[in-house]
Amino acid sequence: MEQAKTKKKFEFTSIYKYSLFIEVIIVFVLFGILTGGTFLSTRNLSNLMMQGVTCSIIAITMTLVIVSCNADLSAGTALGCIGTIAAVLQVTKGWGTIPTFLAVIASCLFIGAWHAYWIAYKKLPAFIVTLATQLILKGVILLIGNGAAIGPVRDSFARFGSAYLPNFGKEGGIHILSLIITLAGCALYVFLTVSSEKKKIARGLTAPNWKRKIATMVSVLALTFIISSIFIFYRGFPYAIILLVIFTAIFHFVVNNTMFGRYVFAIGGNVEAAKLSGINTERVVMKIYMLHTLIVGVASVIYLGRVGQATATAGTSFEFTAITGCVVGGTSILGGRGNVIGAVIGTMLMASLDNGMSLLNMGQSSQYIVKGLVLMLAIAMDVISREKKG
Amino acid sequence: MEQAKTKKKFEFTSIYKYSLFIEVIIVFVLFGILTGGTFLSTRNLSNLMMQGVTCSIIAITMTLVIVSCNADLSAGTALGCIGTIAAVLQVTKGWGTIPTFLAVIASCLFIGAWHAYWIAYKKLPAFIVTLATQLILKGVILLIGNGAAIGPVRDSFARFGSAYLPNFGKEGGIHILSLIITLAGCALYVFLTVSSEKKKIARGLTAPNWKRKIATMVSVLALTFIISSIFIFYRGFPYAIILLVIFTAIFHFVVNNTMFGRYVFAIGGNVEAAKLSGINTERVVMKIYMLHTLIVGVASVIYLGRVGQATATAGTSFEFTAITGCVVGGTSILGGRGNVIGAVIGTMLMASLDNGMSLLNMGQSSQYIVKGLVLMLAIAMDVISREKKG
Amino acid sequence: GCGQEAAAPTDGDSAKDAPKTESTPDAAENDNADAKAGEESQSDSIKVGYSLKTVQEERWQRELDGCEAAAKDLNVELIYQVANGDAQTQVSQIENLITQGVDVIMVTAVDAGALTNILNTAKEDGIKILVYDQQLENTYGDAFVGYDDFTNGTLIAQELKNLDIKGNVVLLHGDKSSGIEKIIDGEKSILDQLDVEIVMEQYCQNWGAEAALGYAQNALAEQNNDIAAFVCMNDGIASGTIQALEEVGMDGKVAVTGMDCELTAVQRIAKGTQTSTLYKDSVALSRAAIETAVKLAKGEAVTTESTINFGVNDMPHVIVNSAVITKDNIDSELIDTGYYTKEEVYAE
Amino acid sequence: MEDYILRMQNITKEFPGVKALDDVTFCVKRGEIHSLVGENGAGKSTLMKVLSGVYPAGEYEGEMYVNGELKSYSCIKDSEKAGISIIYQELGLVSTMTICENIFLGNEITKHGAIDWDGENEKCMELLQKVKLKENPGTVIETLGTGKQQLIEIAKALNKNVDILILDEPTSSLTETDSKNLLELLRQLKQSGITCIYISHKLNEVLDISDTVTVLRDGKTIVTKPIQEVTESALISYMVGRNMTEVYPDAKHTPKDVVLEVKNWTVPTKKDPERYILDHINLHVRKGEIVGIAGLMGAGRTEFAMSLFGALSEKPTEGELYLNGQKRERFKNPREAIDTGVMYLSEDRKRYGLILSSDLRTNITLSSLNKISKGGVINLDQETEKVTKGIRDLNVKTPSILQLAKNLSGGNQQKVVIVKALLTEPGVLILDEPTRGIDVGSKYEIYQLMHQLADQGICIIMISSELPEVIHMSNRIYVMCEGRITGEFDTSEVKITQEEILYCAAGGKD
Ligand SMILES: Nc1ncnc2c1ncn2[C@@H]1O[C@H](COP(=O)(O)OP(=O)(O)OP(=O)(O)O)[C@@H](O)[C@H]1O
Ligand SMILES: Nc1ncnc2c1ncn2[C@@H]1O[C@H](COP(=O)(O)OP(=O)(O)OP(=O)(O)O)[C@@H](O)[C@H]1O
Ligand SMILES: [Mg+2]
Ligand SMILES: [Mg+2]
Repeated sequence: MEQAKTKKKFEFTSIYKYSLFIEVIIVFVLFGILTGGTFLSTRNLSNLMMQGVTCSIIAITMTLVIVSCNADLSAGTALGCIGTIAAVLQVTKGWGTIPTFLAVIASCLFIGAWHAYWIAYKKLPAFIVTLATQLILKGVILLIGNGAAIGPVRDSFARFGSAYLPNFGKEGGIHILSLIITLAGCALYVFLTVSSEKKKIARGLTAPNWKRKIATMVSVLALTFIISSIFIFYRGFPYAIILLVIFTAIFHFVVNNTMFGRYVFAIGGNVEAAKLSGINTERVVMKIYMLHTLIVGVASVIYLGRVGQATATAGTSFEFTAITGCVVGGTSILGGRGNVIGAVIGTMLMASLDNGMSLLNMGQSSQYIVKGLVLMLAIAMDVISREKKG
Repeated sequence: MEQAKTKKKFEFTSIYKYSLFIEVIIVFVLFGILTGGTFLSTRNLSNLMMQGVTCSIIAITMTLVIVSCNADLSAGTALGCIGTIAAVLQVTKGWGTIPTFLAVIASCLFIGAWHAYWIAYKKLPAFIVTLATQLILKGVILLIGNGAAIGPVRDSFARFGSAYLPNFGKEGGIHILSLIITLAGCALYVFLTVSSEKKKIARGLTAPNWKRKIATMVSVLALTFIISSIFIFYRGFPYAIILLVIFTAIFHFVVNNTMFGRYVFAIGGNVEAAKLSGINTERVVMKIYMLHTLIVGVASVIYLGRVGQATATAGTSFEFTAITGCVVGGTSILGGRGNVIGAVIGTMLMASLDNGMSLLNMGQSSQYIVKGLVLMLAIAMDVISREKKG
Repeated sequence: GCGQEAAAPTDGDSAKDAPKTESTPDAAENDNADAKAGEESQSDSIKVGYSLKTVQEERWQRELDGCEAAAKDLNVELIYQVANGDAQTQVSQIENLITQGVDVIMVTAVDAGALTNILNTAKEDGIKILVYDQQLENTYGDAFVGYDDFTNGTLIAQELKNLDIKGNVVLLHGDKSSGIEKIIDGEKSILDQLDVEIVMEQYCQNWGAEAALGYAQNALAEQNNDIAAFVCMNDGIASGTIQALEEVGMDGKVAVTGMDCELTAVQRIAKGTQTSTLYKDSVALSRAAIETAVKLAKGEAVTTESTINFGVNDMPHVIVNSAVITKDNIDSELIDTGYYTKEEVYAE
Repeated sequence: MEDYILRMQNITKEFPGVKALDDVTFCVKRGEIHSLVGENGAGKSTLMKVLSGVYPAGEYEGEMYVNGELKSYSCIKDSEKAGISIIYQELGLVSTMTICENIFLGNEITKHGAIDWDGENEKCMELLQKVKLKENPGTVIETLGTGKQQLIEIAKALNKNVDILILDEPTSSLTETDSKNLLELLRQLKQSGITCIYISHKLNEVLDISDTVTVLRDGKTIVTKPIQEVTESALISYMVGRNMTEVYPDAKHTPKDVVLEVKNWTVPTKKDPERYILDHINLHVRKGEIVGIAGLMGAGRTEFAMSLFGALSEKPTEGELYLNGQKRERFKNPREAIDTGVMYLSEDRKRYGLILSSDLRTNITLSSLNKISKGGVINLDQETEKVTKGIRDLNVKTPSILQLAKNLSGGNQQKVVIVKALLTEPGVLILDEPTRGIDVGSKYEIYQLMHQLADQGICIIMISSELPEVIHMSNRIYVMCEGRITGEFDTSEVKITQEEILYCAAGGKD
């Protein structure tokens, strides 16, 4: 019986994971064929990742927000507002890069605290509070930016959004530093996995099943290499992607291995139970919003670097892209369930759609319709795969 | 003890009701003073109501959607799409008004059925399904309308959005027909209330407390007269407002007095329990979406009449205005609680804000900020008043 | 084309001076003193309501500033409303302008087709309607002040002809729904004469730089950098495009056109990364608009050489010229006229 | 003076319109098992919530001394720090999380700031063993039945560093065997020096395990006595405020024709059609009889009832249904069942029985709206009338029919659900654990009601884990084990013993 249970769990997990992968594969193969390979060129894939990076970063912490049964409709506007503040400071006021960063952090914390105060402590519905913030921030953007495009920001600032890792010695189109980083990352992964597994076996928590474990590891490594090679064979890792990977890893860890992460899920699953378990739910929700706005700040800096200037409409509806990505990636809109990596992949999937359809030079109306249908498909597959579980 | 409860209950109810009224009164008095009376002119109030009418109508059934723990992000785009279809049929294809209406109803039913199928029967999350529909409908609008404005629609069609009740004999600026309708409505109200109260007392369900009952009735009548006089002294009731009032009344009744209404709330409160109580939850959710899209269709016809032709951006983000209105009017975004009249008043309140601020010619940024803050205030008052309840 | 001729009566050298002059054809009739005196007594009561679509782009903020300045000069009371890109809001706001008793409504439409009824209502109330810059569809108006969209389209593309561009061209437009078809027609009318192939044509959401950046990247990837020119419908879109070009080290090597003459765009032209932009003299435009509004309010005839029709009636078209700005004429067109200062444009 | 680990003095706590605690004094000696009994709504849970800091200082009046120190908690963590750990009456688990995560929620084992998964898993298995639950720590809570969830709650409480362990009706959803295990566990804990406060409506358990007992009635302390000085009947009379001679009312039924019969009712699992949730079940009920279904936790009794009612997501592949001797199609959904006169009352009233956020009136008529409506329009007067009558008949303690369901005490909620079921005018009434968490007084009322209904010709199927209840109340008893019927007894002929039933419940093997 115990055995059966474990098996069940495993099967479910894999089917569930597959659903997202299947979608990704379908989309990639289809676009690959339709664009005659252009879509799958390292160059385009690198572009694609950069096109999706801003929203993917927002999706990381949006996952936490949604999992905890909250919402953030202000993320996109906050991105625009923070970007405008940064641009005004840099361009109009001539501040240096470091002070500008500090100002960005300060603004993030301020917005985060504002949300935390009303949502966590005053218990106002997150949906409405963040909608109100969206309006207020739109006003602030117009107030300080006066509707004009403000730019360009300095190179030292723009780097995060547009530059690539420096390279020492490019051998036959291979970006050495990126390769080294990839290898180091893989080695770390293998080491951590093996040692934790060994420990588990030593404690008698799992039966030794190295075959399966190794199969999993090999596929993870293969995937990592495929994705990394996109960059290694093109121009190396962009800083933005490195930030995305780092934050995804951090938050994946936080979600799965820290008390904070667990509390987030507990609050989303059953607030009352969480409270009765002695969790200071207010403080956890506060932390969620603080972290979230900081990550939005990071996205803002990347966006600003990428686009080069701040405009009044920057970031409009990014929150929707991020929320969509989260849900496509397996986060339940009703809270309590979700995962960071899925959210990032989901957001990237939606970015691939945009990218592929524009490569095909599809008309406006078909683009909307296809995107809507794919969204339906993604969510349907997710639901079906989840049903299989029970 | 029983007595104490009832009293408390009454107090709570009034505080709760007050919170929305207090907001309305604050807004009206403030704008009245600031605009030197222009805001309160019958003409402006009539305009205001017409400005808010489309979204208010959507808010009526949006309440049901939200109460049942669902969502509709496609309402605005659906409005636009239905409008475009109607306009194309009328203008490009030269259909008559009646066939066009039938086509509108058919499209509504189709969209409603599409939502019902995925949300009610296939159990996909409403948030994502309607978001996907939004995208698809945007595509459809561009497909059939090609991004151009299509119009003007015939007068017989446009009447619902722009015309006023005909009048026979306007006496000194008084619209007789409207006056008669108002009086008839009031009489009906008094009759129904008194007779139901009498019946209750006869059955011993309530202690006779005519004083309070009469006080309530007088205030309701007074309010009705104030609102009606806006129209009576201007150009009479617009058809659109009549439709709004009729639908509000119908759905208020449906929510409070029919099985369907009960079921909607039960599903929002606890789906599992609702199912075991013998409620066919799928069918109820289906009905909700069917009714909702029909109402969106009504709003679409009104909008089309008001604007005169269909355009590609028509309806954009109306769903947000409607959702906001619902929440301001006391509907819980988490489902299970809400009321139709509140939603309509809430939506009108938000429309008053726009109207008042534009009369004051306020700057753009201040308008955003004020609107955001008022939204916060409204929701805060609602939450506080609810907390008072204990 | 015709735009330049229309402005000709004002000044001899239209190509050069158009931007800095008040280009209402009738402006020459009244000498300044007369106009001032006449208006001071009468325009006391003139109230112009301006409903514009957005101020989230630099250009419209400038238009608004220009109108306010002109209104102050002419002693007209100007009240304005911004619709934030929402057609329904615009309808409401125009209603509110009517409520406030304006004599003339000046309107820059969010959506070319959404104002039919409300402007009819305004007309019935005896209010004059001045359509400002953005053309309408199936709608009544008393006068149109603005550029000629088709001409603007041709001007944007003209620069490619001047540079004798051959090969692949990418067209990046603004939002599909905002009545930009005439501009596109203009662009294509010139492109048809060239030896080019349009390899991509996309509409950028919100006229946004980010969307443009993505499309440009995709176009470059798809064509293997073999693109000769990007025809961008405004400077925001151009900025995104140039960002994509920078990424592949091709900035300055590919022609990129723009429109609206934003400061950052002019800086890029000075730097050589952007090829051209369209200088639409907001001062002239807004001044012409206010002057025409005053005429309408007073019931004077607005006489122009050309008329325009939005599907309901012919109305006078007060055309204001736009000028192509390239590296060569920044100084003469922009700095000398005081539109931008040298420091602003050439700041590092 | 005696060594009191806890002294609560003059505690008064009011909810809007309800005085839940009225000047209560409650003292617990160190190292004892102290039982707290009283009718539904007497204020037991409320008192414990005051003690554990759910209602922080300021929301109640009175003083509280733990280890002689005056305490005023501002949150739950404070009371945990003082060594107080509580298992709440309502399940306090996060259903989307795993067993392990739930057990350590709020008390994670960490290593360098990160959660020590292995450590937690290891400890979790230990705890699960302690409460004799065979489940994988990684199992998600929502896939478990209520009984197992209760055990997990206990494991969760044991994990904390406790001086005073409070158990608010821990055995209400446990079967006899599991209850016994739990009581054994409590004795062990007592040995190790932990003080227990034990709330239960099962008086035999109370008499069995406690050292001292305190009775609450209507928010007031009635008596505190050493267990040796009280008898069951004395306890009952303290609780209900009058003398009650017996726990089970006497009644004789004369069953008539068979009303409902199922044959070969078989439901396979979704994943594996070879494995059965319900395995060829044969069962019948006669008009006017009470049929009991006994069994251990997870025997599939609830699943059978749900399946019959058309509410189980797994559909039967086989099985005939006969109503009044006529074969008919299986119910496709609850509506069909209800319309045909078969009503099911869930064991989990909060999750499946009530709309907690709605008022009583709405809840009560939810299943029977078609009876008081014309053309879909509800006759509100008739509704109010029916509801008021139902509430009066079953003696539901509530200030008004507009009270929200969540504000009632557990027992009263159960009565509300029963009223709701009766309004559908059922011919067959399936009661799943109808007396779970209900005080003796109310139980007696419910039993009486069952007899009355049976006399009126209603067939009653009672699923219950309380063997005495099954034995006393039923005319016939079916025993289930692992989805099969493993025994059938007729109580009218011979006296059935608990052992006989248990033997079948364990599969007839032990
Ligand atoms: N949150 C609340 N709001 C209003 N009234 C409440 C609330 N919680 C409890 N009550 C009321 O307080 C009284 C005591 O309830 P409590 O839950 O303490 O009873 P109990 O003795 O635990 O009953 P049971 O045996 O049924 O669990 C009841 O009348 C109940 O209705
Ligand atoms: N929602 C569910 N998902 C998966 N398994 C479940 C679910 N509900 C119950 N089970 C399992 O099905 C089996 C039968 O449970 P069921 O609730 O029918 O038993 P029961 O005899 O009524 O016991 P109880 O006394 O707990 O009510 C148990 O092993 C239980 O763990
Ligand atoms: Mg209790
Ligand atoms: Mg059960």
